[in-house]
Amino acid sequence: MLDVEKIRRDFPILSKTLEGKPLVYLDNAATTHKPESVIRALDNFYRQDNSNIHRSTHGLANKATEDYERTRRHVARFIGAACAQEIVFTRNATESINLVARSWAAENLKAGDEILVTEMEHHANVVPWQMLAREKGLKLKVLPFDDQGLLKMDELDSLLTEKVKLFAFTWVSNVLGTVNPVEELVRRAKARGAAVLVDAAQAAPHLGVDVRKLGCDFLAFSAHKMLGPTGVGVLWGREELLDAMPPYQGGGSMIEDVRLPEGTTWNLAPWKFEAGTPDIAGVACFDAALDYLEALGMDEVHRREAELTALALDRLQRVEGFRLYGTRDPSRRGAVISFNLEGANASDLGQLLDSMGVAVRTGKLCAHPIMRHYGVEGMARASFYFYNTGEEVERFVQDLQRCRKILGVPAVKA
Amino acid sequence: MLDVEKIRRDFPILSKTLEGKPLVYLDNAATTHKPESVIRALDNFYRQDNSNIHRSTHGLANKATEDYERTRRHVARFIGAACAQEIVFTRNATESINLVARSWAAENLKAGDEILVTEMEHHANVVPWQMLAREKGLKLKVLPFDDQGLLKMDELDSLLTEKVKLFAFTWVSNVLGTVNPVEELVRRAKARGAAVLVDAAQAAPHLGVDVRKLGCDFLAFSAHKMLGPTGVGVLWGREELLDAMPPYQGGGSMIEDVRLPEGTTWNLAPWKFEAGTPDIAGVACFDAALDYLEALGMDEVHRREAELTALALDRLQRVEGFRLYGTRDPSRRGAVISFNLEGANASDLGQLLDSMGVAVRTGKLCAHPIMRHYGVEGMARASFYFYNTGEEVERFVQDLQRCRKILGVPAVKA
Amino acid sequence: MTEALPPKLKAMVEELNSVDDLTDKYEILIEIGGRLEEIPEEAKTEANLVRGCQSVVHVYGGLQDGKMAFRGHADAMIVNGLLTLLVEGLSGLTPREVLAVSPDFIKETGVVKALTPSRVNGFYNIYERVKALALAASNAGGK
Amino acid sequence: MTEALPPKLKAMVEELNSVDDLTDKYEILIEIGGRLEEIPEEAKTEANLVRGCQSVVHVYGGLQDGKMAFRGHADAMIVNGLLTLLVEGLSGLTPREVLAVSPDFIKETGVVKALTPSRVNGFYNIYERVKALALAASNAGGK
Ligand SMILES: Cc1ncc(COP(=O)(O)O)c(C=O)c1O
Ligand SMILES: Cc1ncc(COP(=O)(O)O)c(C=O)c1O
Repeated sequence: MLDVEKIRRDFPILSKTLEGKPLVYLDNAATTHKPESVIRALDNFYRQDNSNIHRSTHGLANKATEDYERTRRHVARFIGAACAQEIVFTRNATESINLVARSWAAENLKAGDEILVTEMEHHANVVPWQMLAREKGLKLKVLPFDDQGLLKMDELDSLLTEKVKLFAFTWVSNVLGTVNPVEELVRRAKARGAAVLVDAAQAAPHLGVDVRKLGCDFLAFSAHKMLGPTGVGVLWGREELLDAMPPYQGGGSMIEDVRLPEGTTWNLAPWKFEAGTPDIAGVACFDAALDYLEALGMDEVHRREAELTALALDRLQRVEGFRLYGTRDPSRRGAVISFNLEGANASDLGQLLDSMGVAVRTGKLCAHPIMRHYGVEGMARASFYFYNTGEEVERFVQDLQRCRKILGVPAVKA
Repeated sequence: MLDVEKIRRDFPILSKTLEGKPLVYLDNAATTHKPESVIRALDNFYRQDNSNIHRSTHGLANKATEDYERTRRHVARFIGAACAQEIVFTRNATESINLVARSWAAENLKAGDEILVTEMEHHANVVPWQMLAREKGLKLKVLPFDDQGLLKMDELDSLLTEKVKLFAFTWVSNVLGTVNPVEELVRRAKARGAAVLVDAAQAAPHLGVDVRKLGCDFLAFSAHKMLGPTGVGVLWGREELLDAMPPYQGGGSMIEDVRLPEGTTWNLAPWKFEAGTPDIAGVACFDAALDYLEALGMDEVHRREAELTALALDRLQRVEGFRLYGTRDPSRRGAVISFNLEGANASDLGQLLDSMGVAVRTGKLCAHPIMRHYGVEGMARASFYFYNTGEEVERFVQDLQRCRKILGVPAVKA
Repeated sequence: MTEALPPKLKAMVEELNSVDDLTDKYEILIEIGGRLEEIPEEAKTEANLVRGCQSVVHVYGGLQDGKMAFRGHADAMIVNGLLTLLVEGLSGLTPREVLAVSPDFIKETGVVKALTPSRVNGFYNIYERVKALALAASNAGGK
Repeated sequence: MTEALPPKLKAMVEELNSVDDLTDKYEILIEIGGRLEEIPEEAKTEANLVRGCQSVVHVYGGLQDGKMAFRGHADAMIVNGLLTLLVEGLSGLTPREVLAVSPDFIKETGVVKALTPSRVNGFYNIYERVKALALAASNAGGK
């Protein structure tokens, strides 16, 4: 059992007040807070070890390089990669997906080929494919979900024609909370000969990831959503795929030799994909975030989030006019609850809750197609992490009741 | 006059020891160290203000968004941009250049068009153009430099044919130290109708930048080379160019509307170019770095570096076998001294100096063409920033003399 | 700072400033917005839409007898209150007077923390639209 | 840890460990490297080149009477010393014995801080090459 009070003391920002009220932070799907160990690691890096990497032979550079590469090895272990060379550091999950689009897909897909995504993707897993499709004459196809927020699995096989060269889908939806049947999706796509990219931005922070078990080809996520610093994303790719891919951005470190006007050759993967000075401090200190998660254990993280989610769903059900988007089946959902209150605008809910110290996210949640599916302008979203408490859930629901009253009056009038 | 002892107390790492000896950090062209104010700003950000930006309406998100956008306005003022919308945040100078290559140049240049670079570019300003050239059938042309490390200005006009659509060059060379006549280069290129990108990675940290005075179209630099965090780069572009350019990476924040399977529209510049969660903390805290530089004054920064460089050149000249690459004319060079010692391998110099506590960089310095120009395998490079001292310069030179002795013996034997 | 504000705007701002708690302020804003006259459905055009707000906001207006007359609507109540500050507070002024009003007053009320042109913050975009309308009217001959 | 090392390697490592100062250690490495036999120019081939080192390093070797015989050269003296540790220290062992030597001893000497396959660090790449040579010999029938 996690000692949540002890855990909360590790996160300085959690004892902050918002608008004079104790902060209840329920926007964890947007970004999570950082434990002391990560904050101190950053502080220490700039006080003790700051240096550019990979290039110089002096002691600071060696140390910084080692710190940076240690995180690579750690990430590899964390997600069960075959080796550290399968880990590419990017800015965020978004860039990881763009990298695959511009490097792997631009090289391997040709006009007429198709890419399959789902209707529940975050924009990060839609727009890069749309941009590429427009440029290369590819076709984007969409696997829809039903009103419960579950993928229509029975439509999958007919969509997976032989023209589909890539299936890119999210493991966990950042809006619906749906935990998609990732292994089955991968298996069925691979059976049809499609490559598979898994957007794990909402999965890696919450579930144990084992890329070998998944069987996919690429997997993307962001450090900032799992206790790590902003500026750090991960792309995992199968070694043989990364090796064969052309580089993404050009510049220092990604080359073996540079000749003018031409004749330049590339470094090995993953360095081939890391042009210029990366977010060295961010990557080096992401290590401490992984340490923290491992010390808790991802099973325990998940168990605790499931508890909070169940409590919240139970309480929210009693709020008049509460409308949930996504399944109520606890075994199929993560710690994300998107909702509306009848007659209330989501943005009003967000602002009022904020004024009461409760931080939720509102709007289109970077998923316009989901908004369109339900015919709404926006939603409010509460998302939990292991450091949230049952009392916070209760306060959130109470405050939501208060919002309802405040907004209810003019709503009736109108 | 700068009080250097006071300044040095602002940089915690400068009182570090390396191999038991007080650190003399002369690798500032690779990356600079960070003052307390920047380190504390980062610490404070994660303790107090951490949040995702642009998306939520809660108080933390508002504050983080404001912190992020404040830096944008600050950068705009710092380089004399017409407005904050001309500032795009990237990972580093390298990515800024890649962005222009993939977005502006890929859209505006067609097969047969030419791009002019110089022989003294950092790989960051060569490889993106080579990659694009290969893909689009463009031709890369090269303005050479002479053995003094000065661009052959008399060859410029004949290279600037009407096919040249872009001239991309570095303001200050990271190897030769040359400060190129940026205004003249821009003027002559613009007179021939070419667009101009200035690589200011080694200029913005050391000289006052005024993009309006320069007259160029794009300008790129990195925060980490000017007291800021790693993970933050700047692309300045003329507003009308940025507005007209297609996006670079696809994802959240860079869109206006996303429709499936197509029909997606873009946000305005600069947000159109900032897909996904950026390095929020890094950008927010780069503000403090700019504050620091402004408090010193860029003129004073430059004056002080010139002093250190002059001292170093004077002392180094007396070291037997010292070979300088680049001009001795102090009015045409920055605070970068690349050199070799006859009969010594640069990597030995670097490692020995490191063992004495002196951090310099060695190798090909991300500029293979310059190595080829001089027919050397590598160079050693000492690069200064305003926080270096005359005593450090003296120690560096003394230690270099010691290296010469240590390496001299077997060198003679061989 | 509220000294310099036009009287109707000043009255609303003072109402907001009369309470400290942000929830209370929002309640006042909702009340203020509730007083705003409905606009006809035909006015909810693409041209009148203010981009870059999380909620759907329409604003329009022009000269009437030498004074600006603004109207508008937002589908979120708090934003509608912010909109009312501008629509009601600045209607009846000359274009030049409208242009002279700095948006900074809103920061002091505490209901908007920062004036940045980002999605989060409807106010700035609404303010810019109102200013543009006044500028257009002024260029068209109003003073 | 040095206990388990083969005798020639052990002697050199002990020499390195006999001083504390890194400059002194480098001087010893340079001396050690100075003892390394020159290799013929013809051996400086692309195939014998070790990639990913800042200096130019060539290594080659194979079975001679059931034992590995390594030779090599680096154009930088310190790297040449590191190379000598491996080339001299592991020559005369069976392939299996070579493969049993962990590279960790080098961290204890303090002359190489980290075993990462990056450009900075020639040692790791040289070590990997030596291992590959031993593995090839072992697969070809050596023990
Ligand atoms: C002249 C020049 N351009 C570009 C770069 C690339 O900078 P970064 O690695 O921060 O992208 C550098 C720094 O190494 C440089 O010196
Ligand atoms: C499912 C999903 N994919 C991708 C992303 C993009 O993450 P980032 O903004 O860190 O690139 C997010 C986060 O917003 C997400 O929830």
